[in-house]
Amino acid sequence: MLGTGLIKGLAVTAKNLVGSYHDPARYTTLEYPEVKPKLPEAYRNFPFLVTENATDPMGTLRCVACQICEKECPPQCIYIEKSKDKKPDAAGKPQIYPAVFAIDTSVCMSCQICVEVCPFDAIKMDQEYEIATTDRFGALLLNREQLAKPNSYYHQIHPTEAVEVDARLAEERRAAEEKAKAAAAAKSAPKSAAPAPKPPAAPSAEAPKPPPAA
Amino acid sequence: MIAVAPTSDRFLEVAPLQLRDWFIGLLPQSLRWITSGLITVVAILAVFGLLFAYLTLAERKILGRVQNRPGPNRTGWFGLLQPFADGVKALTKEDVVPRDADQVLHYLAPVVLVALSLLGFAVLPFGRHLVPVELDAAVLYFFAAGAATELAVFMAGWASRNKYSLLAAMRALAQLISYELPLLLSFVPVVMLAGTLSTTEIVTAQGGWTGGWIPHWYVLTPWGFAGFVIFMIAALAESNRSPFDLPEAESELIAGHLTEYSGFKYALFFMAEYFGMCALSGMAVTLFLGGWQAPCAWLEFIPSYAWFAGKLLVLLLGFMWIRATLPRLRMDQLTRLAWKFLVPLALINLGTAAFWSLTAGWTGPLQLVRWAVALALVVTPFVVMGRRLTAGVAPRTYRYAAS
Amino acid sequence: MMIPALLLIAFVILASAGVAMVLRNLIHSALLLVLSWTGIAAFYLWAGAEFVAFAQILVYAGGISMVVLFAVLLTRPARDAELPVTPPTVLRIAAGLMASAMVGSITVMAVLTSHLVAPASARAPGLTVKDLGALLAGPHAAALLLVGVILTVALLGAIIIAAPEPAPRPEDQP
Amino acid sequence: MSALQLCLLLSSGLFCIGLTVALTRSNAILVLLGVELMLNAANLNFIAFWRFGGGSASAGVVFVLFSIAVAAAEAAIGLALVIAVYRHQRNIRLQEATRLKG
Repeated sequence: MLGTGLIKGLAVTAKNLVGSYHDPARYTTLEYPEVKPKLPEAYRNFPFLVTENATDPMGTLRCVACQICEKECPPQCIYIEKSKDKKPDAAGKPQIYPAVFAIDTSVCMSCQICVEVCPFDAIKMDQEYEIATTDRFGALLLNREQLAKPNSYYHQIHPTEAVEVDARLAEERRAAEEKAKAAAAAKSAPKSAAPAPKPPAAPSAEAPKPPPAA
Repeated sequence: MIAVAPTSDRFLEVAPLQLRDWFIGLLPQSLRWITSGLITVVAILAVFGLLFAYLTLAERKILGRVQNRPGPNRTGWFGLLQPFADGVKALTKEDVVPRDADQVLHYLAPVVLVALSLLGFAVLPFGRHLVPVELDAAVLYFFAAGAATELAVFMAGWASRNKYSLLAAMRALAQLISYELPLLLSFVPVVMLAGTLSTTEIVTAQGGWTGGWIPHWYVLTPWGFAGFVIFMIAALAESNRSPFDLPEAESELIAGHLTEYSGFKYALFFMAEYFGMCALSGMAVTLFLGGWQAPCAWLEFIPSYAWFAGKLLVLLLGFMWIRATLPRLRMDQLTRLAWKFLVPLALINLGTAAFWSLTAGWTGPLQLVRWAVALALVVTPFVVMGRRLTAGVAPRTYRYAAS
Repeated sequence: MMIPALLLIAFVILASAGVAMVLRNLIHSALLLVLSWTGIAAFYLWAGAEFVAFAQILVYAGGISMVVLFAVLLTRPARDAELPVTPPTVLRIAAGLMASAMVGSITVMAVLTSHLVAPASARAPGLTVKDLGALLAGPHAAALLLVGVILTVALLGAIIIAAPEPAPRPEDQP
Repeated sequence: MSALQLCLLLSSGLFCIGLTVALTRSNAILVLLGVELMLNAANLNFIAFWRFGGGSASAGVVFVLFSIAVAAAEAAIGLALVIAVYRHQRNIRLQEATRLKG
């Protein structure tokens, strides 16, 4: 009969109106500045640099300034200058490090290609979304100090992915050590310094897990 | 202002009048007559102005709650200061007038609209003793004043010299012509049964209770209920409210006749929309819901104007509920609904009311026959014509991409 | 009190009607005519014919004005062209003015020279809505029915006249 | 001058305006509006005589009501004709509406 559909519709809205007062499922809006939304784990927007140690961020950057990401970046928003000297990394080996590492977030298109090409798991995607600023040029160009964030933070925002990365890195390190040990045992020659971790299989394992939301 | 002799002299009933009389008594004789009228006007403006302010807030809150969000809640406690913030914003905004606009009409349209939409309040009986103007043909006056409002909408749309505004103006005219008819026809049975066009007498005719519990409101009769529903549908269309807000279709006509208005003139249009809604709801309360009469005998201790206000608010909330639910009609659907459905139903309803009036003397088991016949006269045309209206329109099915 | 009010109302009626008729903008003319019709309703109120006044507003300001405006909008030649008001020829203006001046002078002279018995009482003859209803349904019932028939026929006729012609069927073509 | 005479003068003035318009303008809508004005002038007379005529007959008011109803019918038919004319010759100048054939 004419009108039953109208009444059904009215019932739906009335249920929602009343339900919004007692049923959290019917009142899904968060009052943003006070209540922050819980982001899905797969959420990502801009890259950051992973450091091993929160107390000495500049000393323990995973980045070795190989400049692959700079070359791969489609909008070319990454700028890297290699250091002239070498510093010991987290494992204690001397490495080249980025003297300048800058990302222009106003140009970045959040494609995540830098993350996928990085052979050292040194650059990852962040979840920081409150990046509005009144300074159009300076504040959106992030430098090394602003980009560096500790591994613990990475664990916080992408837990499953970070565990995988850590496990893989530990595995690689162990394999490299074993290889070095074997080489040392085989040759027992003193020429076994700088076993740069270059197992060719490593980057292929980089493909990130499909987002859990799917 | 008041011609009714007080029949009920309880303190709360007469308090507003006594307050006014006390104040007028302080003035010199020559000023009393004009002050008495002015106080009425100021009281109506103040009450309905404030009601307008909080209706906008209530509407936004209700729409928000229906859509799983809280609505305005930042300005003041629970957003209670929001209307005033909006008012300040509207007042301080720049008033932009298009260069090619018809300057005079563009300026006049909102003013005329608000003035016309306020006229209707003059004859509404707000309480037992609270009738601003007693008129013999009050109902006719009310609808004559209401019929002219769409002229202002037309002026706004035409003066803006904007094609969307002009489309809105034409839509507004077509809509008014279409819905004036069911609106007028739907209350003719009330006039027939009450035998008067005066609003106070129509309310008086609905007084009394059966057994102290069931009020004699017209909405509780078969023809009265049908008339009430038709009246409310037509009132929705006349006050340009969703789902009949075609003149102001913000998604197709970029707000239609309001496109070229900004600042306080824009606020005036909104004020007029809410005033029109309040006036029509007040008329519906008067004609069908027993005006200021209490629903039960023992509830009469509550003053009459409180009952009127309560019924008015219920109807206004109904308006908002409908706005939150129903999508906008298409132009052809709008006019088809009016001409092919509401007008014939209203005409048949006239016959039903005539039958009801002729069989007023039936008692005992004949009373049941009377109810059955009247109900059949209301329900059968509704079902038959509803079927014709929706013939060929299958329930819409949706196909989603396979996930 | 009565006479000044009448003069004011007369001024509104005549001024708005007169200005409406010389304006080149058809929409302005129509809106001014609505004002004039409203002034006539005010005259009815002044004379004490409440019901007629409200009926006048309802029919003229609410109904006829809408139809007129609709017709104006539907018959506009182009979007930006001025509304279709072609200047009449001098001869026609002169002839028309002369004719109406003659009619006007005759009526005005008739009014001024006739011995109208104007009653001194300023009291309007009482006519409530109930009386009016009784009159319409009693002595004038036949006329009321006829008016109803006329309105229905007029409505149907208007629809038929204004309805677009159906597309010619191929078998109708020679 | 009595109020009745003023009313009659008002109505004759209105009638003259309507007549002038109906005779001089060539726009069909304006001509129709002129005719409406003349009808209204007649209505004014009915009310004036009802008010000041001294008699108790209420036929004046009833007549005006019928007249308003007929005016509404006239306006509807007239404007339908205007639209029909417009559809044929793409304008509404009355001088050009000389053919009966559609």
